[in-house]
Amino acid sequence: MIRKIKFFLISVFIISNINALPSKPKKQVEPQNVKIELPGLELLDYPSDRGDSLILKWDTNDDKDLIYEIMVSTDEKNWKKVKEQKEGSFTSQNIDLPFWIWNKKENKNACVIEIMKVFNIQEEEFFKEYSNGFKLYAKLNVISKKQKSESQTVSAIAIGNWFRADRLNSLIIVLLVSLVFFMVVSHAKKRELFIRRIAGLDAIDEAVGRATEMGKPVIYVPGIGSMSNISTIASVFILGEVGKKIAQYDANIKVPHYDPIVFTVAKETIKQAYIEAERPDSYRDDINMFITQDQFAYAAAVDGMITREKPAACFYMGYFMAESLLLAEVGASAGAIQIAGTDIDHQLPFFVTACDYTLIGEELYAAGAYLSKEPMLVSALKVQDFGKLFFIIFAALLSIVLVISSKAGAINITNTILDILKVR
Amino acid sequence: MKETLNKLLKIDRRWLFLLLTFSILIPIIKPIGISSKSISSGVQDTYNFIEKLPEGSTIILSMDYDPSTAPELHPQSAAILKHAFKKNLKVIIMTFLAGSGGLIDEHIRNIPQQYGKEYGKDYVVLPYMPNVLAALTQMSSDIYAIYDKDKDDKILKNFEMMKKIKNYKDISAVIDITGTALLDSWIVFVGDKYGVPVMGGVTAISQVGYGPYLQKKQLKGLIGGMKGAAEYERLISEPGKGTSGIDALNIAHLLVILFIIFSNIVLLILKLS
Amino acid sequence: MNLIKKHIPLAIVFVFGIMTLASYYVPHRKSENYLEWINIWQNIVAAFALFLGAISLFYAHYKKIERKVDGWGYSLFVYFGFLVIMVAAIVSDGKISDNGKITFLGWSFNNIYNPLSATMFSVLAFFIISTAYRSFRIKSFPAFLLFIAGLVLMLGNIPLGEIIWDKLFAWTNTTIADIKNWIISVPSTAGKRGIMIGIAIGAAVTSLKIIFGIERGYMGKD
Amino acid sequence: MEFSTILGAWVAAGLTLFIFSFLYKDNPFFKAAEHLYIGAGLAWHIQLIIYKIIKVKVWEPMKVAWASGNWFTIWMIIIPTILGLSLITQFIPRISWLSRYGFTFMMGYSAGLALPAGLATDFTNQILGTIEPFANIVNLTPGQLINALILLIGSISVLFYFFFSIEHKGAVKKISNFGIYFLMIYFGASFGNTVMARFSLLYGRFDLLVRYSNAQYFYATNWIIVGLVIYFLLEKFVLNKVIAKNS
Repeated sequence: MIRKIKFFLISVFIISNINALPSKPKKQVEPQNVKIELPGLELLDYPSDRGDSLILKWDTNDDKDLIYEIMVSTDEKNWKKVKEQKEGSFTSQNIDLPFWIWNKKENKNACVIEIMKVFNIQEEEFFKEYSNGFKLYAKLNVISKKQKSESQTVSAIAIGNWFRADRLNSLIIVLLVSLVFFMVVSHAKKRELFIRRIAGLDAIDEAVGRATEMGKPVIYVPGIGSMSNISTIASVFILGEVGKKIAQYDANIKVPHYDPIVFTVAKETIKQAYIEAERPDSYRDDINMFITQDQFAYAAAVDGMITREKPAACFYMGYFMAESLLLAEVGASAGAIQIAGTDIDHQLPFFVTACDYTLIGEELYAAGAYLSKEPMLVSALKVQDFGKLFFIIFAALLSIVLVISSKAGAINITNTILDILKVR
Repeated sequence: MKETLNKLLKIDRRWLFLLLTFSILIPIIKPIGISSKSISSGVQDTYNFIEKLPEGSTIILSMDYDPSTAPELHPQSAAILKHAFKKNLKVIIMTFLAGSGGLIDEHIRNIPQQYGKEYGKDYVVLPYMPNVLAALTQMSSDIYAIYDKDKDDKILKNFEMMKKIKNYKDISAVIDITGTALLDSWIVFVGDKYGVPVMGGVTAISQVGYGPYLQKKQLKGLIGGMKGAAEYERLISEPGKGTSGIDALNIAHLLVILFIIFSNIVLLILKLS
Repeated sequence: MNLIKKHIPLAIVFVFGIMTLASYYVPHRKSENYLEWINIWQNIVAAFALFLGAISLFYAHYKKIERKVDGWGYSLFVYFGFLVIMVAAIVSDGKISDNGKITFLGWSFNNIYNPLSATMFSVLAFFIISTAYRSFRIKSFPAFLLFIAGLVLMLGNIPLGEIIWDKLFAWTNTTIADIKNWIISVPSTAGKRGIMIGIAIGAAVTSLKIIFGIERGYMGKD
Repeated sequence: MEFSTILGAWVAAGLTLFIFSFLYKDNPFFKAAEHLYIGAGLAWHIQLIIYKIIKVKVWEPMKVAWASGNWFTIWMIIIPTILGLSLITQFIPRISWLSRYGFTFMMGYSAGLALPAGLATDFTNQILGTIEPFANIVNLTPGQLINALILLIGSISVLFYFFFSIEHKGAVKKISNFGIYFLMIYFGASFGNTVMARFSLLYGRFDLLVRYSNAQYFYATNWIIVGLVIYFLLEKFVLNKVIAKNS
């Protein structure tokens, strides 16, 4: 019974409301709603985005207790409340855009409107339907202690942009690196570039010599990288040079592989090395062997190989992870001369302690370049040197500028510098 | 004298192995019970960040480790999961490492029921995804474009907790527990690019390497190794495998230090005599 | 022939390289769509690369068995291991667990794959001990720094280290954790940063070389 | 307890101990485990590829697209599949050049993706990280200031060590030697921290072995250890003598 009464009451309520709606204009519901002209109210397309947000901004007010109701609409009739925002709680300074596309110093309240979230539109639908832009109207209800007033209406179209201007700094760096690279490359073709001698490279000769004397093989481990790792590329070049020496001395070499692509490339490198050393007949197809593409299975197999073959020398050049010490320690206990090189910084300590010689980081690339004299490798090394020089000069200079400017209270300069370097 | 010392230096390394075996085995059988005293800042930061999240927010827990690094990382992810459930956060568990499936299963078999949490309502598990970069980039616009189904091939969109989730904007934090370089990818491709707070749980070894990211606040917090796990367990007062494991490590560490010092002293004596 | 053997592949690397690079700077939806599809492409192509490995592996061990080289019998275990996991995967339809129950695949992961890889990894602990004893030589000042940093980190990582430190150095008013954190965040970060920067540029240059077809070792010889 | 669990314990404990036996010396058990692992490891990755990529990303979308005649999707699946298949031609020397199509696609994609992001994070951001503390110099404590200076000077001197265009003599040599100190501290710290990680792993393995030595698992660990010990004793005292006699 009670239920029935409830149902009756609710239906009456709903019906009366439906009837009431069109006859009652909105303004009468909120009688104190006054129209005002809010100074500096603007709606902008969010710069450098994919076209799903806008920025609403307006001048700040001295009355810190003001609350703004942000209202948006697609047709100026049905308004939707986005959120309430307190005066000064979010200003143009809070918007994470760099100074070259956004004025942070402007003293304005701001609000980012994310269309899909506000209107609850699915992503696919949004981009299908509004591929040419999304027109949005916005206005503010300003609520102070005394009254509630309504601002003028502004509008803008959100469109997808074609360039992320906020990543301009990153683009400039990429272009700079490319420019320097191509300049160095064209220079490298004309004459030989200098590379300093790298300690530890003589050891390669020594190791191969020792292997020949002892009649024991050399094991060359190229690591677990793929051909897109620079360390693997350097390693293959070094393998070529080691291969040549091996062929000349008529020693024995074994190269276990992790990556099938590196495996095929290394096969050709070794074949080429034997041809260049004029010993094509001593080349055997089983110098290179594919092991498996699982990190520790590879390590187990190479460990087994080292224990059984008892090599005179082990080379570990390329991309190494945790297997570094698994290999180097077994090699050391087998009594081999060990020469390592990798650019994986956190594996270097193990090579440094367990091996006789270690090429640290870039030294691996440099060794590849030094041995092969390949102009392309050499020029890459030069670009790296330029990059380091750039870092040194910039870090030193900018630190000094920052110290001075922040001591002098010139926040603009400090912020500009930090903005330029910020990655977005 | 000199000969004995020389012999000592070239001792068969299998004796060292035996010593290590005992030094780890004994604490397992009979724990010593020395618990962690201080809490490292990275752990505290992570804890504070999660502690401050409002109830009902959604976090991503990326469990990117396989059994090989599990002893260190498994207690970490367990502690994070427990903390999240305690705080009534929703958790999306995902992985980019093939080997982690069994480990995730182990967690969701044990932990949620302790806190009365339901699958689909309080947490979901996404399937293994081999291409990291693709997924990380894709989730910035629409999670469902790359993860349309959960690990049991159920439509992901239909789960209750996923109703309000679309992309990174709806995610309050990412915690990547990993023994690989995947955390770097999360930082570079998600944290830096889309502004999602990224925290990490890593093995003790890679912890050192994250110094630059921590210093730059690209990483909001970092849990390192079993010790980090033990500390986190202490913060949420849920002692687990991290706490008991750290015991066993005490002696083993001491052994390494003593070996280094001992062999160098022997060397010094040999040189002097 | 040169066109399809050389020029088109180089065009492919250039086009996809530049377009993927550009997508970093283009926020438009079209660029997002591109990235979405190209990611799926990469997924699919990379999947096939693993089959290369499988074929190489089978071939290598087939040869060993055929030639009856030393220890060829063990090569049979390679096939056996492969078969067990594959059969498990087929039987379990690639699922590790089904309705909360562990499948045959899950079982073989837990009891075959995992013990093997985890144990191999943990063998490192033994090797650290022997490296510490045999090759951690404090011969020079840099080596001494290496030792000190290592010592502090090791002590700082274990509760016992904290206790020892507090017993001996409580008067310094610092904890070992402070020193450890300082080492990690200051000098060690400087060291890592120094290594990182050159490598970052090196990697960028290598990417450039690949995109512009200058580095093409991976293509093999003509 | 279920049979499969007990069998699993025996297999897991066995394989674990076989791998560990390598620490004593190379032996047939290790060799068997090693080869088993080579096959099993690859198979593990391959089944993932088949079930998580080829099935989900190629086969199933293809069926749907085919049924609905969505040619765009069909092509978007067929093209990468062909590129992927082209990799396999690597083994057929006459047409192995076809594999370049797949390789070049992968290389182009990864190079394009890595270039801007890598430079931004590992280069620009590192400059920012090095100089940022100075922007706030007014609020720095003396300690923080010293740290910021160490960081700046340290990074720069390490970079000097890696200069290859100039001979390391005089001042350059001094600075680069100073850089080596920072490298060594980094290596030491890295080493010290790794110890932790590896011992944790070993702890994990031993923990498991101890668990499997229970009566529940019919003393799996214990029996396997006994078996291994017997083998090594036999090898040492019997097999070697037999071999010696025969030769």
